[in-house]
Amino acid sequence: MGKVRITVPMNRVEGDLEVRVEIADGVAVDAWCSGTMYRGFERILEGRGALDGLVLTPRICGICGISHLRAAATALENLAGITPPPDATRIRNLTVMTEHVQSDIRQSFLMFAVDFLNPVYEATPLYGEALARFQPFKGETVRQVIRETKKILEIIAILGGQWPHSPFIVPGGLASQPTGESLLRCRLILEQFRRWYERRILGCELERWLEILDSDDLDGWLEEREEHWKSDLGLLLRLARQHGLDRIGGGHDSFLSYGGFPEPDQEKSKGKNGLFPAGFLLDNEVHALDEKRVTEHVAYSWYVDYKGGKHPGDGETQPYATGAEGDKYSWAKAPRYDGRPAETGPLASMMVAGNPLFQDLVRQNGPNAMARQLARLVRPAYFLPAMQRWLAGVSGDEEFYRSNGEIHDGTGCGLGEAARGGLGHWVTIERGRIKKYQIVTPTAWNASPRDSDGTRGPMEESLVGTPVRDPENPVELSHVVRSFDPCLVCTVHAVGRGKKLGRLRLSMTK
Amino acid sequence: MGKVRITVPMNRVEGDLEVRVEIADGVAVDAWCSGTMYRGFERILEGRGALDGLVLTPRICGICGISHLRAAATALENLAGITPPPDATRIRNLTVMTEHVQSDIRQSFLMFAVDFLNPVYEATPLYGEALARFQPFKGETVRQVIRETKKILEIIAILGGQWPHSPFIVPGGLASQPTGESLLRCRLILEQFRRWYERRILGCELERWLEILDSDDLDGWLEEREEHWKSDLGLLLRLARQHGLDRIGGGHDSFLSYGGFPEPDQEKSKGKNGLFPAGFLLDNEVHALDEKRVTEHVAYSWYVDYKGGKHPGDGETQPYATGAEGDKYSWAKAPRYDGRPAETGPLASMMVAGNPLFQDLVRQNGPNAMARQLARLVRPAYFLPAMQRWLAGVSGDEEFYRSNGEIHDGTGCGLGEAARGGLGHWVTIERGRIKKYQIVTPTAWNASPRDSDGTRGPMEESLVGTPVRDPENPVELSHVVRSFDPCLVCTVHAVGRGKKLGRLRLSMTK
Amino acid sequence: MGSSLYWLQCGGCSGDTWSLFGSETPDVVELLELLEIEVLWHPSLSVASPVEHRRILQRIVDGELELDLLCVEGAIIRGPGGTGMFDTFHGHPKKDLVSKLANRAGTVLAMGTCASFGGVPATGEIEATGLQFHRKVTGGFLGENFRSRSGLPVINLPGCPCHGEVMSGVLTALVTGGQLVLTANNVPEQWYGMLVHQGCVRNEYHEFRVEEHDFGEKGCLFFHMGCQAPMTYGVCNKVLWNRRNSKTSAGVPCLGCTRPDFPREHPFFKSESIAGVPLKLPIGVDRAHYLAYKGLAAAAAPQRLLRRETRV
Amino acid sequence: MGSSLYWLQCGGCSGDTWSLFGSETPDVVELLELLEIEVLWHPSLSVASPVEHRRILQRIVDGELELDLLCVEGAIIRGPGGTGMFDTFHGHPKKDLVSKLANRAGTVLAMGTCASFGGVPATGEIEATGLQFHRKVTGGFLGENFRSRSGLPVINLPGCPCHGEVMSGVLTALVTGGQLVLTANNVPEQWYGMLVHQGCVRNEYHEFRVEEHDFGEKGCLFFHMGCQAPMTYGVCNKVLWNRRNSKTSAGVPCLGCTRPDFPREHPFFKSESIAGVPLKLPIGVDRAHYLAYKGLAAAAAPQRLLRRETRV
Repeated sequence: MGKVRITVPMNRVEGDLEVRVEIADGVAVDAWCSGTMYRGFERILEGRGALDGLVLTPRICGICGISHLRAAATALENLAGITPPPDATRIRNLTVMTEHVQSDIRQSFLMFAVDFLNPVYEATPLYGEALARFQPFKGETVRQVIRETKKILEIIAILGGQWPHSPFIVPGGLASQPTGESLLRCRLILEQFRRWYERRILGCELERWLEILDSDDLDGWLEEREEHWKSDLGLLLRLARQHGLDRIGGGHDSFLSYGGFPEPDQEKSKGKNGLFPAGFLLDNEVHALDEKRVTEHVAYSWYVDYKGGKHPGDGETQPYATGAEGDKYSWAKAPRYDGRPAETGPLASMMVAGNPLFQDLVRQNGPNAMARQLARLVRPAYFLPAMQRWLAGVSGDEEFYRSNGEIHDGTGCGLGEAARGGLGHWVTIERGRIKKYQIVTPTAWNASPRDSDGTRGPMEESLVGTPVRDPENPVELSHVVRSFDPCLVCTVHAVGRGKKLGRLRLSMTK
Repeated sequence: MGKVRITVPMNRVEGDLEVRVEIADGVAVDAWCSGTMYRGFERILEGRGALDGLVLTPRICGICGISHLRAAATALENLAGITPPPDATRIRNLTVMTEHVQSDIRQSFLMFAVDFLNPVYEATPLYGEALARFQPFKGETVRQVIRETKKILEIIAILGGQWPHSPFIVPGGLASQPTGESLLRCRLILEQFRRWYERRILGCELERWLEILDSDDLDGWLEEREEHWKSDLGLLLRLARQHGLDRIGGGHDSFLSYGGFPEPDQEKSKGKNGLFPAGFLLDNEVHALDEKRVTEHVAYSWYVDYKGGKHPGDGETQPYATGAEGDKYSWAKAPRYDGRPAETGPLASMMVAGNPLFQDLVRQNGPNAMARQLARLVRPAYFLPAMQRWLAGVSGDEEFYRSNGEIHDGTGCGLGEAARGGLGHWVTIERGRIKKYQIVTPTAWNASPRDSDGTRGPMEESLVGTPVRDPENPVELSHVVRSFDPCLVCTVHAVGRGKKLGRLRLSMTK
Repeated sequence: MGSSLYWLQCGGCSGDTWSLFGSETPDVVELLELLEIEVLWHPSLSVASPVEHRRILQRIVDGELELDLLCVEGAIIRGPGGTGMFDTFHGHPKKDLVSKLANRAGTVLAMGTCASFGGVPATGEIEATGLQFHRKVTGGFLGENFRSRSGLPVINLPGCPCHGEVMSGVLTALVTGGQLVLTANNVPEQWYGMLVHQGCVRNEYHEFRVEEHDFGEKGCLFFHMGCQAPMTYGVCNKVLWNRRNSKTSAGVPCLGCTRPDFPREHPFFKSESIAGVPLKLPIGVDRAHYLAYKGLAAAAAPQRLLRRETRV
Repeated sequence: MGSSLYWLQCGGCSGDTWSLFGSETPDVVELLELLEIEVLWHPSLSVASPVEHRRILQRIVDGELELDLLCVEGAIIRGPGGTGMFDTFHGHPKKDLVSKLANRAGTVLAMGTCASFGGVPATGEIEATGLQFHRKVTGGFLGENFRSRSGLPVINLPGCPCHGEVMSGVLTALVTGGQLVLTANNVPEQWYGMLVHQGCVRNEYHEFRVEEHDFGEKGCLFFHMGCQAPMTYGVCNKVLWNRRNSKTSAGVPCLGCTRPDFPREHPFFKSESIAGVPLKLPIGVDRAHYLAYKGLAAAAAPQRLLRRETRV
């Protein structure tokens, strides 16, 4: 059997992504992830007011705008040396996590689970149940997910005005002081969501879930009660195992997490890293994060070449426009940490945090599509108690904003976890205006093209070795890609100003 | 076995009602309905501004305030000779019916159905199903009813500002002009409610329900499909039959309906009476309604006696305060039509309108608790198409209000159907102020005490002859009383001003 | 944990109950679940038999069953002649039951204006009053010095009816140990710290004094139509009713229904005014300054407002 | 009956999709059911395989499958050099797909400011533009004379993102045969006929010129903080976001995101002003009158506002 190159079906991902895979003898032997849209976002920011990143960068992504908002505010705080008041930190953590939770749940059931309805599975045992729950617009889970994720977002509206896209997080804290009755309402909404998540998604209380410390525990939990077995998580696990998702979708085994949920009282928690700490995990060893080790490569990206990688603060972004792009195939750059590709996202967070269940799952099978998706779907179980704790901890008596006057000139960096993984903003202010703004998104990490060394990005690597029964309907590849929850609306690099751009010839498959 | 007198358990009725029944040999042989609260509402209105009834009379009842509001506006229009513009009539009909629909559904499942959970039924076949659906705060139907009735009330909020208690209906039309986009939103909400009502309550489309023309059809419908059988209506019917509700709760066989849903274009529909026409049904003959034939008696009410009955426009209301009240036992007066008691409410409306199904049901068994409750629960099936028609018919181009300047002196009467039956307001304006205001509520008709001739009120009469297995737990009587959906917050008569009131001694059972 | 709640309806219309049923995220059932409130009794909703109900009452009165939250809806009817027999429960004045329960309750909540200040019934002759206020005057039925077990006076949640989200918010605060800041009227300032006028969609009409003279017009309802929004505390235009709208947004003047003097004597739908200027001005403004400024504001009114070219 | 809908995402953030998911009573799924809309394609939600998807597209383009509603989210990217290759679909410029679909569509809807006027992407160098407007200028990608099958120009529903209830309302109007009144910007006046300022809970601060100078304060955001609410059409303060709130209510200045010139050049969070008076005044006011009146208004400000004694 010869080689075929196919494009993996890519509906239901946020943004514009095309994935090509080469298949030989029923197995994927190579893969290329292409960001197919270039929006030039960072360039738009240049020359604008110092605070304008708060308004503009969230417009990169409608589903994780608050992560951008917080990164933009943090970058300016980093530049200006400001620490927000503890209550502001609590509210920020809360709202960012709220956004994550809605994204995690929506991705799981509006996007990921839908692949289990692929016609190839029609004759398998769980198909009917999957259809009843996960059919777009109709399934019972889908309907509930739409209803309940909408409700939890009310927390953000109450505290920040609206969702999506309100710049209520500002350098120094929050744009306004939440009232006591707003906070009470948020507590109710959060508790209500928690109960729904426990009842419908997990099938058990969070406390029970958090007792699961390895894959045996997971098996035991699944068998323990009908509620576990029948929950949406239970069904998803059974489907994933039935279709072998725990055996596909490996990767480079290097994980990056930016953390970014600082404990509010930084004095007391000095040295500690908050929930889901930042770090880089390589060969089972966690390395402290140093943003200076982040670089971006453009060897396979449609930008004017430079050697090796450059730190985002020094990065250049000139769309390659000579008409002879050679091997270039993506509008995404290739970010690397210490020169290595790194997977980021919920599984990476769990690994860096030393979560015993996910460390065990990866120890046994390596990273895989099931573990990746499981990490996403159960992340709320780890978030929700912290969200409740922070919300309850807001005293309301203290300030939510520390004025810092005008933002002075300088350079700052804001790192934190977005729903899909580590997000970094690098900003330079000069004479009160943005001189330079660089953004490296989580999907830029995961769906990265090859780097200067020709090393594949994590998603590319994870596709290699996947058995593909039917190249016309490569559902296995789709599972793998979706397990990364790719969001390519984030490939937003900047165009060199005043550059005359020639015509690009793109050699896309089909 | 001797006679016992018991008080019928009366939770879950709106307002303050006590019903005493005399039981001999396991059968109720006499009954007394007492309104136990006197609020003196009408007296409050005297001397106030001409329009103040719009604000104050809806405060008589939190669940049917818009019926009062419309009656108050209609009375002033009647006085001033104003006809509201057609679009205003459409909106008024729509909002009044919206309120009825929420009340009908809430009463059915938050109040009426709960009696099927009485411990006496615990061993009967349908108990488990009834519990799963109708248990207060917990049952699936209860939860859905709370959710969906809240949603349909959004129609009133959109058009009138809020529910309960916004005086948006004014003499001459509406307080403001609904916008086109508000009307569109109402259409969606209405259609959404209709679908829920069809799916959950009926188990079939309205059209199918409306094909039911006699009791055979009803039996056929029930057996036709599992959806019918299993719907909330289906279950309620099965429970009602199982427990013999179709054989208890008769009455005087005289029915009163005030109609009150005029077709908007009064020129074209002249002579016609709109949906659910007004009329008085006695001995199978419908008599045209003449408000002059309405009288109120006080022989058994705690008011100073007068002879026979008086028209509300001439009525007096002086609480009887000598301490020697004899047989008096209620704060409700005894309204009579042509000197006769009359049942009012959904069943009465159906009977006066000549609805073949309900005429057949009453022909076979006489009025009964099941027919009465069925009429209430299916009334939305007759309302919803008209509501949709009227809403779609609002042109939006025409006026919603015709100014009539100040209300001049005179007397007016506003009659119309409230959720529980015919509601009448009689108002006299003198020098721009309210001189007199009399209100006869539906529950005053149904829960009326005896009149000057000693004739029982409809609910009292309906209790006589009811078998009572256990006087300690007379659930049969409770079914009968609830089938009238009594709401005694309406017993609101006026106190003579300046009268020194002595102490009342009340001879209540127990 | 978990709190017990007894809901008593006195001289009212049950509108507060139904308003609470309109609350959302959580709805009323979810609210009670989330707060782990056990409803010992609600007249419209409880399934307990009268025998059970009387046993519950007796146990509360005897101190055997702890009552955390007593919610009273409707005014306390004391007539005729102080007997309370205009409103009875099993032949006894309901007001006596109010006393007994209030003396046992952890916290007493007046749900709505009737229970708070007397409301509409207090303007009649049935000797109705609020729990601890009679209209503007402290005292009411329980007396100025009443304190519930928690040491609090009756917490007044006025409104005719009270906004459902306010009731659910205050219940949440009480159950979760939140601190209430009470005003002079014993109203929690957190929910009554803004004017109904704040957030009115007709605010530009108000600012530039573009007036409505009759129903169905567009314009500010304050100058002629008797709108009380600038003199009335309430969240109606911030926390929308039924999550959709508010009276003023629908062209209905604010009735001032959270005020202790509701219903006012002056006819509704008319402003008391002299020479076209309302006698009652927005809370806190100085009359002379206000008049001068409103004159200039009217002169500065943009054409789009004068021509009512707006969807408000 | 029933209408077909194709949702195309171009240079945008999918925020309009997620905003639509926030609509309520009905929610988005119920909306589609009630309106009997068949979603031929939505990039985030459809289950059709790429093969099917391409067949659907081909059938639309060939006129075999009737397309009633084309919803476009995001700006049309024409760069580099007019090729459109900055945004491709299966190797071809997505803009070509826009043309093809628009020419077949019964009605074309621009969901959000990017699709309407170009929005944020149009301020960059990727040659982005709106469907039929380039910022304030008519034309855009499809050209001034474009009309869809229904004879209508592109219906612009600006907002960054567009309010979910606006999208669902306009879809309802179109499907049920309602009449849209379009402004000069081809925006339906019914949903954009009021200012964001109308209904702002900070309206009294605005009226009496009680100003906010920095985040976290209470006061009007117009004078110093760059709030665009009095110059921006939108229902944000009437139809609350997520049925809860609005930016200005949460102390976040209106960004003017429904305006064709969004994002404006001047830095956000700052008002362009001379001597403390904003250069841009509320729509339609006369500068001289306005300044005179605002001076007096500030002098008439009640103490409760000056002291910020309010929960707004």
